[in-house]
Amino acid sequence: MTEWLLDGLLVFALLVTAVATLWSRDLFRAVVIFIAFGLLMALAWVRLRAPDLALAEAAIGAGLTGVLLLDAVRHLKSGRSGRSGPRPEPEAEESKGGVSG
Amino acid sequence: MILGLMAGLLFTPLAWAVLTLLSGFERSRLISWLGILIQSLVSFALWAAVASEGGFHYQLGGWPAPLGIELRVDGLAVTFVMLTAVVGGACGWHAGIYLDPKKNWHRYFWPLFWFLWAGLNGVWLGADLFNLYVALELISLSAVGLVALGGQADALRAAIRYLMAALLGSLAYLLGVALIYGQFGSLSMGGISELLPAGSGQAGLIFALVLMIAGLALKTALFPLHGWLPPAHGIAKSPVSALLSALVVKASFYIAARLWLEFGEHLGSYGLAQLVGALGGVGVLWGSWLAFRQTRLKQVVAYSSVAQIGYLFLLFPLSWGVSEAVSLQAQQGMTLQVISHALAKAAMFLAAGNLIMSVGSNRVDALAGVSRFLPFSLFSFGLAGVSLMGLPPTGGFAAKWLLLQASLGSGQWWWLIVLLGGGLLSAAYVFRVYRASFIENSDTDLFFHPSRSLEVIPMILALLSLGLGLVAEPVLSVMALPFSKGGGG
Amino acid sequence: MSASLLYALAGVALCGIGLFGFITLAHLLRKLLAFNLIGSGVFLVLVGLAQRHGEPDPVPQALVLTGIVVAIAATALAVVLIRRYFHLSGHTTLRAETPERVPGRLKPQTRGDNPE
Amino acid sequence: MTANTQIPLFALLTSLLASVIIFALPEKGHRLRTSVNLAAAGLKLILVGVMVWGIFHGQSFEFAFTMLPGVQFVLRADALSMLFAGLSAVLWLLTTIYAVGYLEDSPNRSRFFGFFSLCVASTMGIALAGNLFTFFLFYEMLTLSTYPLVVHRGTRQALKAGRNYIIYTLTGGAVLLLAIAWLHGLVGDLPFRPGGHFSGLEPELQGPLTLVFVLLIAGLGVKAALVPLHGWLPQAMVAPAPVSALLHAVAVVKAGAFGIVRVVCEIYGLEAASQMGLLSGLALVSAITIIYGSTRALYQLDLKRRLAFSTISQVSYIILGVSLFGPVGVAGGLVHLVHQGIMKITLFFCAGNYAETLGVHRIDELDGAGRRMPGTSVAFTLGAFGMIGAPPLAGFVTKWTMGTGALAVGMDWVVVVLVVSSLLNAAYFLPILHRIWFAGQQQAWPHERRWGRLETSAWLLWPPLITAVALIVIGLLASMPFSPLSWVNLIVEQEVMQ
Amino acid sequence: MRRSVGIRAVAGVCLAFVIALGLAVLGIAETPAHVDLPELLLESMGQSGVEHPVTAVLLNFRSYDTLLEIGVLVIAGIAGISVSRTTSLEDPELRTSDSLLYALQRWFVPLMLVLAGYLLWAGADRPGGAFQAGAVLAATGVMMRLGGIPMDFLRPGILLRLGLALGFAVFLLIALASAIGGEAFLAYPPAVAKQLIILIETVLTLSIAMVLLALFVSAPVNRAAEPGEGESP
Repeated sequence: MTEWLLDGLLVFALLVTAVATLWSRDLFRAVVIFIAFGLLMALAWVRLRAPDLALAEAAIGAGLTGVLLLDAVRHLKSGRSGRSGPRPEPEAEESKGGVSG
Repeated sequence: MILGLMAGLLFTPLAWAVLTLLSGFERSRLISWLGILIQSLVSFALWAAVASEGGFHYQLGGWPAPLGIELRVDGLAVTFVMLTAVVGGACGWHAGIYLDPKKNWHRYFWPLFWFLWAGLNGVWLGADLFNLYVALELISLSAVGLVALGGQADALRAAIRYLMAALLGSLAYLLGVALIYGQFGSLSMGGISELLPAGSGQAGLIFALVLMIAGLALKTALFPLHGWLPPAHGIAKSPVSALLSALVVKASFYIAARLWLEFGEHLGSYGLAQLVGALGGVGVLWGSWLAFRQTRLKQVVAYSSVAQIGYLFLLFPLSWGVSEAVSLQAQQGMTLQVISHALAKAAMFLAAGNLIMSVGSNRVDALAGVSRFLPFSLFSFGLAGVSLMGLPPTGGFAAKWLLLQASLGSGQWWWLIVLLGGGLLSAAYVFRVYRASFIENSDTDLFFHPSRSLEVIPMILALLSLGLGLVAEPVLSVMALPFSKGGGG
Repeated sequence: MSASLLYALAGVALCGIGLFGFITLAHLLRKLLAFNLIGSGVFLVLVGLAQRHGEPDPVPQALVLTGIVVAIAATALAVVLIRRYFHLSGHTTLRAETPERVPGRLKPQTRGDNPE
Repeated sequence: MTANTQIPLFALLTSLLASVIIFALPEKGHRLRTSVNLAAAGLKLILVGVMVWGIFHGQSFEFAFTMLPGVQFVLRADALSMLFAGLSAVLWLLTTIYAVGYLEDSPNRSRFFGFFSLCVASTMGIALAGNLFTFFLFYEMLTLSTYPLVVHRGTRQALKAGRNYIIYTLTGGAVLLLAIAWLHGLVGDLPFRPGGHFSGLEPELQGPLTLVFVLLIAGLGVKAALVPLHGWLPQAMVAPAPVSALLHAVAVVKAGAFGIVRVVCEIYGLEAASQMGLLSGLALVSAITIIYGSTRALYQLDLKRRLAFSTISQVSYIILGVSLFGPVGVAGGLVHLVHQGIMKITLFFCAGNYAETLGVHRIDELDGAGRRMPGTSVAFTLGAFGMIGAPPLAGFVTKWTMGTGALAVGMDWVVVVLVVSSLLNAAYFLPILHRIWFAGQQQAWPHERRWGRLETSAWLLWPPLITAVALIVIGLLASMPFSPLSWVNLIVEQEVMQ
Repeated sequence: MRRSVGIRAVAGVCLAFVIALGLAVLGIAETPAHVDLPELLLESMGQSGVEHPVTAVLLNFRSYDTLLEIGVLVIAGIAGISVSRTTSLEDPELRTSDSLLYALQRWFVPLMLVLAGYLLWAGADRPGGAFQAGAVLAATGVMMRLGGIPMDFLRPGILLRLGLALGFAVFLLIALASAIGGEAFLAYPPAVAKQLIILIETVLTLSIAMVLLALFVSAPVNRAAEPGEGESP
């Protein structure tokens, strides 16, 4: 019975975090929640008696993907796009290349 | 000896991917040309071997299916391996001259190119559902990488869009695989299709098939899921565009076709078949019309891909619930259409690249008066166009003829409208280009002739697609009974 | 109804949520998150359905392991592309995409890529 | 015997290779290009002569291989195909000579002559095609290879004409393809065979076959310019004169007519077709076309346009003749295939000469052209009288044979049609002749060019003279062996007496 | 307004999709699987060379999948560095000035390295293996990177590309050797199967970490920009 309870809770948490990830207002928070989702997935794999997947999910799914996305979010937020940024347009000197090839 | 060939076939592209990754553009080019030579020879040898001795199954790692992964080496598969060698080789050769070696990120073209080739071979030969998934991803990611190669905002936007579509498609396919594995506990196509009668009538399995076909249709850009294709194919470098439209979209279609012909008998239904066919038909007309409206040369060619892909999906209605003979006609027609479109479209994109390079603009009306310079590439473009229009004696015509016969034979006369109307519409956009090139009142006197070899390659491809119609009989006889489970023999 | 099946159904729900998000959300990173959710859902279905009778089945687990690696590869590639796209165009969505040429309204396409 | 299998192929390849070589040659190499052209034309003439001789002595020439499952690619030389092949071979030589003179120092010549030879190659293929499938192959190839010739000038008008031409012909091609595919699905791959295939056919095939017949005629009628499918022809006039000559006398229009002959005589067979009641409808359409074309021709002020409408009417003689049930009528129709070709090409050569030498395009500018250009004008006059059907010229032979054929099968109304159209011909040709010979020159020629002593360049002068003489000869010697008429009788024997 | 309608439509579609999928899952769940693959697996575990079934499947029974999968990873790496300029390693603002992290680092990094080693070693007979180890290794790298350690070998130079290719190349060579040895492609001789698998796993760990790290540090900024074809710049 407790097992069922545990599974039910886990599934419920999975779905909630999933929804929260997609529709949380702040992108940064979204990614953080996504990392939490990854950890929950790892738990789910444990429950499914798939320890390899649990490890992989924790390391890759949650860990790396999370860091990757966090970095990306920070970069996108910093709003340093090549168009608005202070740095010189890279295209400026490139575009003299003429027709490629 | 055949085993050695198989090993070579699987090993060469991957190995060359590593080699070219480790060296710069110039050296990679030489290495790659060598590799193209080797790979073509191996492919041809394998093709000849299967043509003479018939097909077989190749157990990777020595483990039989369902435990291990088996490759199915039958007439059709080797025909497509051969096609890949021809078209891929031509594109690689062209790219080596076309791409600017001074742009140092062009070096990464080669490894991606080789991985793409490996993935394609994996798909043609694959008989294991999950292995096909991995091969598909191999193709998609390398294709996306090629589109994005050193591109600008538009190229990147197209690449991202392409990536998103491809990923969604593969996931849909994988979900179908999951369901099928749940049902049968096996992943090998052959094994499953033998088990099918037991599991047939299963709503779940039907849904699985629908999922897989839908996902693959998204990757094949079947109307209305074609939105991602024109930007990607239109903006990429010409050799890349040629690879993409000639081979990459065919890979996902090929899997869908094999699934349909293996499982459709039990899981398919008249409605599903007709629906897919109808989408294909609409795609033909709509794509041709849009191609006719484009102002940029490569966009015209890209949209024409959407149209030409539509023909392929007529296979679904024409092979379901019809007599063996009609189904065979439909399969042969589809195969010829794949081959001839691959050749013609590759020729068209490469020629378009040369023309753009010559007149220095991507716009159709910039071609005014070009035919005065008798540009070789314009001829190639024209010949390829003849094949797209489905006029004799091209391969496109042979395919259209077989499909006509099939639809007449099965009494599904409504496909005639698509086949004939589509031909006329494609004539409309092809002749728009010819017409532009004949205009005299222009004074385009700056015309830069690209190097001969650049011009020869598309011409060869165009001539092949032209001649395919004349030798269709032998070609079809090699892939005798396409999709027969035992393979070509 | 075994626990595995429960997870399989959870995977089904994840697929639905992810699909909805994938279609409706504009921001590319959110699309990417949605993609990862769908992926996890598919993996859950694959393993959960295969193990519905309780005992673990290593084959789907291996498949999922492969799938996870493919997914991270795709995600990482997407992130790189998105960041560069943002750097060049300042967009974080595909909305700037010129819509398909509708017959009748025939204009030269917007040339964001033409540095002139 | 291998030689016999190869000859038809070679006859095809001569012009095909010629076009490839010409494309490869540099734009500047005029002399070389001309010699290649003439050499190829001469060679083809010889090959055709060999085949004619062989067929006359009962040999057979066939080249075939399987192209698609159940579909053969067949090149066969029989009496009927020789009729057409001979015509195109002869006229190709003359037209090439003429074109060399006509296009002197004008741009894009290598493009022009390349497609020109390609066009002739497809005509050859149409003549030699051994079954409907092969026929369709070259029929479409003809469409493609003539487009560049029509739009050669690259002017807005030319491009417009080209667009309409392509729309008409490709649509016709699609209809034809549908018909052929359907026929193939019904009864399989049918070779052309004297007497046709459907003499004794099952009644349940009646309906589909009738429908297929209509589709076939519709598809072929576009090129044959049957009313109401003739719209493209008058516009195609913007093309250079040699092209128009080729289009009207040999290539496009004739391809359609020839196809109809093949379908009626050698696929359906005369009896079968008439039993199914298909011929009377065809006869009616062609009769209407004859009258319509002649009437429209009356009102054209542009010389070439008038000739164009006259073509529309004249070509339908062929179809009318075929759709007369009797052998004599068929003979009349077939012989007109040759006669109309020679007459019409003469007229177009002359019209081209007037345009090139004097810059004259409109009929009312022709006043007094006879004195300035006697040779051309004589040729033109002969051609015109031939069209009208004055004895002893070729046109007379045609109309006489057809008339007798019609009376033989009791279709008297056809005679009426013939008489009326002859009157109309007279009505639109005689005024031209009057202006040429009897009216005095009003104003200076629009822009005149001089070529030493001759009235115009020798390249331009000789072809019309030759064809004009030919008109008289084949009219007078109609009963000699190897004359078109006797050759046609040979064919008709096979068609009816098999 | 119209947008909301569209969203409702999409929601409806997704709901239908979920229901259909759920029904399919349940429907399939009722029937037994036709093939008992785990059974087959257990029978052939003996010749696989390793005790841990998942590892056996990954690196022996279905090793071709794994080979291609590493290919996918390498592709991602290539595509990543092809649009990136790694000199942005020196971009100061990419360095977190977080002293806590900096402090944690000297404890964490060695710990994680040990963990990675353990995972790799465990792979043969217990849960764990190349992927997990590689991931942990990569994570370590990421931490060092965030800590501002330049890690020059991540510049797009021969070193980086060598690192990307190494594992894949070794795997491939072993596959080829087995093919030349008379067996099929990727068929290890049972005698040395275990050693081969361990070797593969080790190199895979390294290059997986390498790829993931490279992708992570692939900064967006580069000059790899050029006008498209036929666009007069």
